Amino acid sequence: MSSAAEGPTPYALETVDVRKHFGGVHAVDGLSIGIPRGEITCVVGPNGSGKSTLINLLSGMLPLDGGLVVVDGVRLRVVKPHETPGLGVTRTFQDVRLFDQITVWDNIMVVLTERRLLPSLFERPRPGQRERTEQILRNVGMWEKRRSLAMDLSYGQRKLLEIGRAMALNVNTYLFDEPFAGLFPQMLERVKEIMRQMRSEGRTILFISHNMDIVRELSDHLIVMDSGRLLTEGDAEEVLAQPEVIEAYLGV
Amino acid sequence: MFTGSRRLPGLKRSVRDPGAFIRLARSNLELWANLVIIAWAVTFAILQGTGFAITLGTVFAIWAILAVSLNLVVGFTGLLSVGHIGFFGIGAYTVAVLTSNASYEQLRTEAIPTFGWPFFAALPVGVVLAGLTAVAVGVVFNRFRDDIFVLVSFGFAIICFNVFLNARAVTRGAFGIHEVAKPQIGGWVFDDELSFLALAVVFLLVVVLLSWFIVTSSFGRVLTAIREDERATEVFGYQVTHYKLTVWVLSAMMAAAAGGLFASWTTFIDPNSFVLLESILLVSIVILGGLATIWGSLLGAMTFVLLEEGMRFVPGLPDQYVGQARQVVLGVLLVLLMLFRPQGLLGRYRL
Amino acid sequence: MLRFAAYREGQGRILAAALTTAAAAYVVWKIAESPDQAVQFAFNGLSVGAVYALLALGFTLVYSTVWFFDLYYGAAAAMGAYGVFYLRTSETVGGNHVNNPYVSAVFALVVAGVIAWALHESLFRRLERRSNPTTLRAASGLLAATAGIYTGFVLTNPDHLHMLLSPAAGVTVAVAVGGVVYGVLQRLFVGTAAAPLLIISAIAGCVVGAYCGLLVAGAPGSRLYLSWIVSCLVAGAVGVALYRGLYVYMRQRARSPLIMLVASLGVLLAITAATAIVFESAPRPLPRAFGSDSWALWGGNIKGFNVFTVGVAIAGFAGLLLLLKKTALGRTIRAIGDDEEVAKVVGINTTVVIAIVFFIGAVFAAAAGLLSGHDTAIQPRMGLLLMLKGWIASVVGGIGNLYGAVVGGFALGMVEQFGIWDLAGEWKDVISFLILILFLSFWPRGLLPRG
Amino acid sequence: ADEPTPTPTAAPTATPTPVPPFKIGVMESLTGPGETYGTVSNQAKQLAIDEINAAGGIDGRMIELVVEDSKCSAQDAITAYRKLTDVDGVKIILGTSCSGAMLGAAPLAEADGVVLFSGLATNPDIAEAGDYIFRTAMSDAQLGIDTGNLLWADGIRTLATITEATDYAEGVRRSSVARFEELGGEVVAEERYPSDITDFRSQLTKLFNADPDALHIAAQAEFSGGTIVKQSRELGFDGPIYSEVVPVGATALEVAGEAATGLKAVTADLDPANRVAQRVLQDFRARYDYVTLPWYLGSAYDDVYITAECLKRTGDDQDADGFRDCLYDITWSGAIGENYSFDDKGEVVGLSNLVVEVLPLSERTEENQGYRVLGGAPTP
Amino acid sequence: MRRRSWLSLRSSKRTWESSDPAGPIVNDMEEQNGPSAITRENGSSADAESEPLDGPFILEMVNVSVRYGAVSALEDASLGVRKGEVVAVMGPNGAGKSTVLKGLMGLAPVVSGQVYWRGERLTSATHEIVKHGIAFVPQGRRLFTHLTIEENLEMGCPYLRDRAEVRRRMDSVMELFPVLHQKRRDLASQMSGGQQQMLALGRGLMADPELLLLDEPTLGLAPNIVKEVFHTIAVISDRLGTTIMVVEHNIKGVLDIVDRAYILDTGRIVFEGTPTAVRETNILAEVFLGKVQQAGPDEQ
Ligand SMILES: Nc1ncnc2c1ncn2[C@@H]1O[C@H](COP(=O)(O)OP(=O)(O)OP(=O)(O)O)[C@@H](O)[C@H]1O
Ligand SMILES: Nc1ncnc2c1ncn2[C@@H]1O[C@H](COP(=O)(O)OP(=O)(O)OP(=O)(O)O)[C@@H](O)[C@H]1O
Ligand SMILES: [Mg+2]
Ligand SMILES: [Mg+2]
Repeated sequence: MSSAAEGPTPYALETVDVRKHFGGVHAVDGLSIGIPRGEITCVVGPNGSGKSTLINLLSGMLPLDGGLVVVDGVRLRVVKPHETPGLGVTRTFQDVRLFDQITVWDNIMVVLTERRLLPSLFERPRPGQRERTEQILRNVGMWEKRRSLAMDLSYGQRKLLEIGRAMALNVNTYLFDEPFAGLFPQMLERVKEIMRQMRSEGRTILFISHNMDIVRELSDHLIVMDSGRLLTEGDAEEVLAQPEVIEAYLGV
Repeated sequence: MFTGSRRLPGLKRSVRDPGAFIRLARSNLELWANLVIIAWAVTFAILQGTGFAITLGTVFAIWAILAVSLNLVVGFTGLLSVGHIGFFGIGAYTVAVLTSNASYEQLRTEAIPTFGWPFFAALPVGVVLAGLTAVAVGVVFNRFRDDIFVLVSFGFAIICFNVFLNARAVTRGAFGIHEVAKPQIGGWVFDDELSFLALAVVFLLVVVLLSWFIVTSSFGRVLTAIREDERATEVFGYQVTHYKLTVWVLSAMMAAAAGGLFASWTTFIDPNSFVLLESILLVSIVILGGLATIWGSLLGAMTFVLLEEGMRFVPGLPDQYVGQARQVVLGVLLVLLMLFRPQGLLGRYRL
Repeated sequence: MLRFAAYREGQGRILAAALTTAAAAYVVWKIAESPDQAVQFAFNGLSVGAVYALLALGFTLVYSTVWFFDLYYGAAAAMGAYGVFYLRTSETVGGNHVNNPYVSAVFALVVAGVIAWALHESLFRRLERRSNPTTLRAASGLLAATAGIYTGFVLTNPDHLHMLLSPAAGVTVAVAVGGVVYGVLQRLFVGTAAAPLLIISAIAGCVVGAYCGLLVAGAPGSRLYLSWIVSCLVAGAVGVALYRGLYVYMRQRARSPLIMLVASLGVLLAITAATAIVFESAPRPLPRAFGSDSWALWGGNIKGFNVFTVGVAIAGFAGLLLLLKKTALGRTIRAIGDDEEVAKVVGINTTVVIAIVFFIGAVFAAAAGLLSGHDTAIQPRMGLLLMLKGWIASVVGGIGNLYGAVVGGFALGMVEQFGIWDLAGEWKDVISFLILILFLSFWPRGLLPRG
Repeated sequence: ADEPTPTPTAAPTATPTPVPPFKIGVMESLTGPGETYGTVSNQAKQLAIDEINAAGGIDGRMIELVVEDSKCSAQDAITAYRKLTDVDGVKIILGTSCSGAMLGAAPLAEADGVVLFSGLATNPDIAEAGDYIFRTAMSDAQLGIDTGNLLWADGIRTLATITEATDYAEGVRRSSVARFEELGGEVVAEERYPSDITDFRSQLTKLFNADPDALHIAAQAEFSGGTIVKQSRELGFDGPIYSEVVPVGATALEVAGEAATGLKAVTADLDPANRVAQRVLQDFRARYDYVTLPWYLGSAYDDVYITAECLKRTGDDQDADGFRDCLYDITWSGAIGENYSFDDKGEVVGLSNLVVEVLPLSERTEENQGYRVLGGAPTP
Repeated sequence: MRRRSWLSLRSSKRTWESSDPAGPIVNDMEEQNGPSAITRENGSSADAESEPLDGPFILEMVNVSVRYGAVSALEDASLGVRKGEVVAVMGPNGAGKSTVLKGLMGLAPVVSGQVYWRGERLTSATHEIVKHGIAFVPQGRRLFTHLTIEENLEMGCPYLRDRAEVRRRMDSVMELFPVLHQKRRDLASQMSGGQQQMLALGRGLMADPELLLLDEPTLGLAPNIVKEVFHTIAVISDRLGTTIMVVEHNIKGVLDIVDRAYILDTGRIVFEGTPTAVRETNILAEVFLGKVQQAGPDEQ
């Protein structure tokens, strides 16, 4: 946590004793972690250890059953999804969720437009927005597909588009749920590049991945979860060398 | 927006692939639909004489306002509402109650207070009232989605009908309200058919322009995003409920304006004009024309009116079956459309 | 046990609990005030609730398999009722026959088509490798044509229903009895060779079947009840035909269930209007069935027929429950409800299974329609109204849950009655929809949500 | 009129005529809530028109009826009206069979100077609808007064009413109850029902819980009238039931069956001694194989003959004013009564209602319509 | 003789519940090698490469084109699998890999071309194809979410009447993925993504297929499970001769276990060869670069 923290805390996001259960399953069970500002944090853990649930809680897609989420020092008991971008947080989904029946282009444009009701009625696409959209689409390699409907894309293309859509939202903290799953190696490179660039712009990234190479390569900070709890955290190489992590997650 | 350029590769490919050629022909269906329906309307008008054509024109304008406004909700926002007729009714009843000057002194019928307002004073009240109702209803309905939304909107239509029928102190229940005033600007009264048609068309134009303004704005794009994935839209900072509520209210207000026109046009209204079936037919029109396209709604309304009135002239069809036969045709049309062209005659967006 | 879907915030749950308590208190107070009326309301609620429950059962079954609201379901209810009317006009009011050769021909064609398809899917598929496809096609065509002509005969000669249907009844009973006997024998004499058991059960089946056939043939009074069966089967066949002829193609391409919803809306509109053309749009009564006299009981009056309806609803529920939970077919149906494509991938002929589901659903709807028709009356628009009720009941109960469907059906029946205790009766629909909307606001997934 | 030629749209009969026929518009509720009335009325008109044409028309000119469906709704009546006037160019319209539809079209007719002449619309408001609006149907006002008197005379002091939510039924209920309360009676419970329901048990349960002396049914559809009677008995109600017109229609009585026995109703009925009436009923039955609503059937039948008479006098089917004046002048004797005429509001005068009581099922025949006539309505 | 089944992998602790003649034979084999003996890391694929399988394709796709509306997802693709082979299908996102598998299973709109199974044309509907002994595990772990895990597994062989056989297969699957045994009465929807993937794989195995089509079997799985899955694939193929066709992005992992690989790009097959060839030619990078060049100008 050596990064130059500008805010009151070195963390862009914090959870304090966050809990979520589904029936009898404690998906997230008293988790307290901090996501350092301006760094890439990776969350790993066995399947079903509550990683996606964590992101769902942080982004307000699921109501908290207990605990607090601290965004930029703001303590929240209830996270409302539509308020998260205002707090500087956005996300992607493990099961990609796009606006299927509108074009790739509009999928990005939606994110760029005015949030207030009345002004949005009077807003038409501005050159700035167009340029930004083009830039993003080129960045994720979807420029040539801009006129297709999002539902006609393949799995990986959808994934890229979703990342692009999140990028379009100019916020400080990005939560990526398995952004690398199902991507072709060279696409992986591109996404990695995107993430590095985001970091260099001082943004905070939290991502989930099961790809250890990427985790080692990319993450400044690694969080390992197991059955909804924090197993361990710290530097990637060190953490991944710990025996309990190997036992719970990596396998021999 | 990009239709032209999308076709080009198809043309190239059609040289070596006959299938592509068929697809190309089929993709011009929109053009054909336009041509056929407009030609049909013109022929009809010529054959039946101007008097009747004017009447039909007015009916069309009213239905078209309804269809365009409903399309905002169904086509653009993805809320399949079957309750639109309720707002139509609210507009109609408000205008009727406020403008009617009929004397109901006789013992046998229910008397309601009369106000005798001019049409243009009553109409805004009806529109606002429908808007307020829409706010109240929308706040509750915002919770519902998809099938459940369809169900509760069914409920709304039925509740509205029952209120019109049973709130006798205001609506005179089944007796209906007579002598609804004709619109009047200064000394100019729109009491002949032609001027009323002109007025209705002006209303229609306003509604179309307004809708067009809405759907081409950023607001409109957010609506389509909501249609696709409400939760994901929220994550991008849109207070989805507000958007849905706004478009719902706007659409309700347009429908109420149509209702006011309707009341004034017929000069008499009773609850039978606001039954659930009409609402279902209205949804059919919107789907028939095409979701998320304004011009499609106009075409859908046109088709509907032509079907309804055209049926009267089908040889060998006994008069008592005209209404039902129209429903049969409409039903079969819907089935065929869903089978071969689920986006409707003109639409892009599929249900 | 009631499991309430977690509602967002605590206040909501408190509010909901308060409302529920208030409603319960109100009802208790009312009951104490006038027990006689309460009993009568309960009886009324029970008899309409049974119809709603039947509707909700079929509705929920179809819905949770194909995930779209098949509005044909409403038309099926009307068809069940009008089928009885069509076949038994000679016993109904007005007396003028509506027997229409076109209508009969349409249904004969539908039945023939469905039979041809069923044969193709079952026999043809299995024998494909062993025999000549042309022969098979000819054979199934012949069989289907025979079935169609038979159906046409039945529909055009309703006065001889008992004669015409006695062979069919006999064969059905024979097969059923034979099957049951065989099953029992197999359990009793484990290890015995199959042949003797088969012969014994075949003989038993034939004897009982023949007796039943004779019984039916000699009892013109059975015509009414035979017409029930015929109209249920025909409504079911139309359901299958619609699925096979329309929905299959739509489902192959469709991205959203709303497409099928709208298409079935078209079907409902067309069938309702066609019904109104053939039978006129005014309401009609159905002929008197048994149990039309009312009994005084605990200060209320109830008809025997209503009790019978309740029985049918419960039997339908039990049957469906057994089917879904205990049989392989049921498991398959549930699997298709989860993911049809994967069901195909694991080797299920989903088209056939879904067709069966549609058949069952339509039969339930038709049964509900004709029972309510006997209880009160029929009219072309009854389909839409009944469907709405079935829909509400299944939503209230929790879509996809059979227990919920029954609970929802009876609950709706009761709410309709008790809801207007202090209000004028014309607000009945308003009350029930308001309660529905209120209920959905707090329990969006119904009383007993699925899974 | 013996040849059974059920032509749906009236075509002039076989003999070719050099002169074009008189064109008369007809608006009937062929579908919708007023279907039974509309259909009967339409059929009676066809019967009459075929008779007239078979007898050589009016001085050799045939009459042609152009029929449109007004669906018992104001809006559809307006479109139908426009179609008749604009496309077919008629100036005289017979119809419509529903008061609501009539009131919808009336202002237009009044403004255009087109005669609207109905045999079935009974709403009192129609009296005020204008100069060109006529009817042979009696206004509900009188019907209600007669019922009120009857109830009181029969010793009924507390009443429960169930009313179909239609203009006709509401109107009848209001006038009956007004008279009944004027005489000192009390309405202890009242319920209404929308036209499309078939299950009245919850409403009836509530009514009977108020323990009234009698039940009063105001129904527009025969079917619902009959069903209410049936369901009342099923729910164990054994007090007297009163009503007007509809629940003693043929269909209603069949629906109700034995339950209807003893039901009393105030209704207009064809006089058994009226030879025209009996002949019309006979011919109607011969042609259509059923009879329902005999009085309304006769009324529609008379309308056509009155129209023919006035056409004879004016000799022009475009002369609506002449036709109107003719109607004000005319005194007619036909199926529904002797020497009746129209007052200055276009209301029929010279007809009156009867009280009837339904017979047990075993005694009902086609001839007695299922009831016996008790005589004119009592006056207190 | 009954062909060898992957089921023989089950440990010998459990007893056979039916008098299946294959039982003892398989059992014997197991005892020879023991479950631990089949644990085989990367090295073993080299064996497969050194002696490439020969002979006719049991499944062959000839000039198949698939089109979704205006989008051409597969153009004139021809490929085949030999008995006992493990074949990978690789390529960038949207190249049409899933489409190949769907085309084989009759789930994609094939506009031209044929599929042959053992030399006969495969024309039947999906559910019939399954009965030929082909099992498909679709991309994105599609499960019967309202069925329990046990029921899900049973659905893998819905038409198998022999209860004992079903039981036995299920035991074997659960042994492979113990978590499934733990949660066997839970609904499938209550499992995490990785657990669901295991279940999907297990369901495919329940069919005891001759040819197993896997669409990204390791998508979203934890590394230990990924290893296990690859291992299982290798074992199933190697020991039991089950033919496998697998779509994978995890190139490193998959190249170690396959005999051959096809590489797709924008709907065309651009390369076919052994893993060594793939590594040597660096074809994957080329494909990707080619795509980048294509993407420069607009596709108008
Ligand atoms: N909607 C839900 N209902 C019930 N249980 C759920 C739900 N969502 C998740 N769970 C349970 O919560 C636990 C954590 O799930 P989660 O999806 O967060 O895991 P994950 O760490 O993202 O796993 P994976 O790496 O496989 O995606 C799992 O045991 C799962 O069964
Ligand atoms: N249902 C569909 N409608 C239209 N186009 C489709 C559809 N499914 C796939 N496509 C298109 O077909 C092409 C191939 O898709 P496919 O799913 O086979 O890709 P893939 O190679 O499996 O990619 P990934 O690795 O991302 O899963 C893509 O360009 C995609 O956009
Ligand atoms: Mg996850
Ligand atoms: Mg794929």
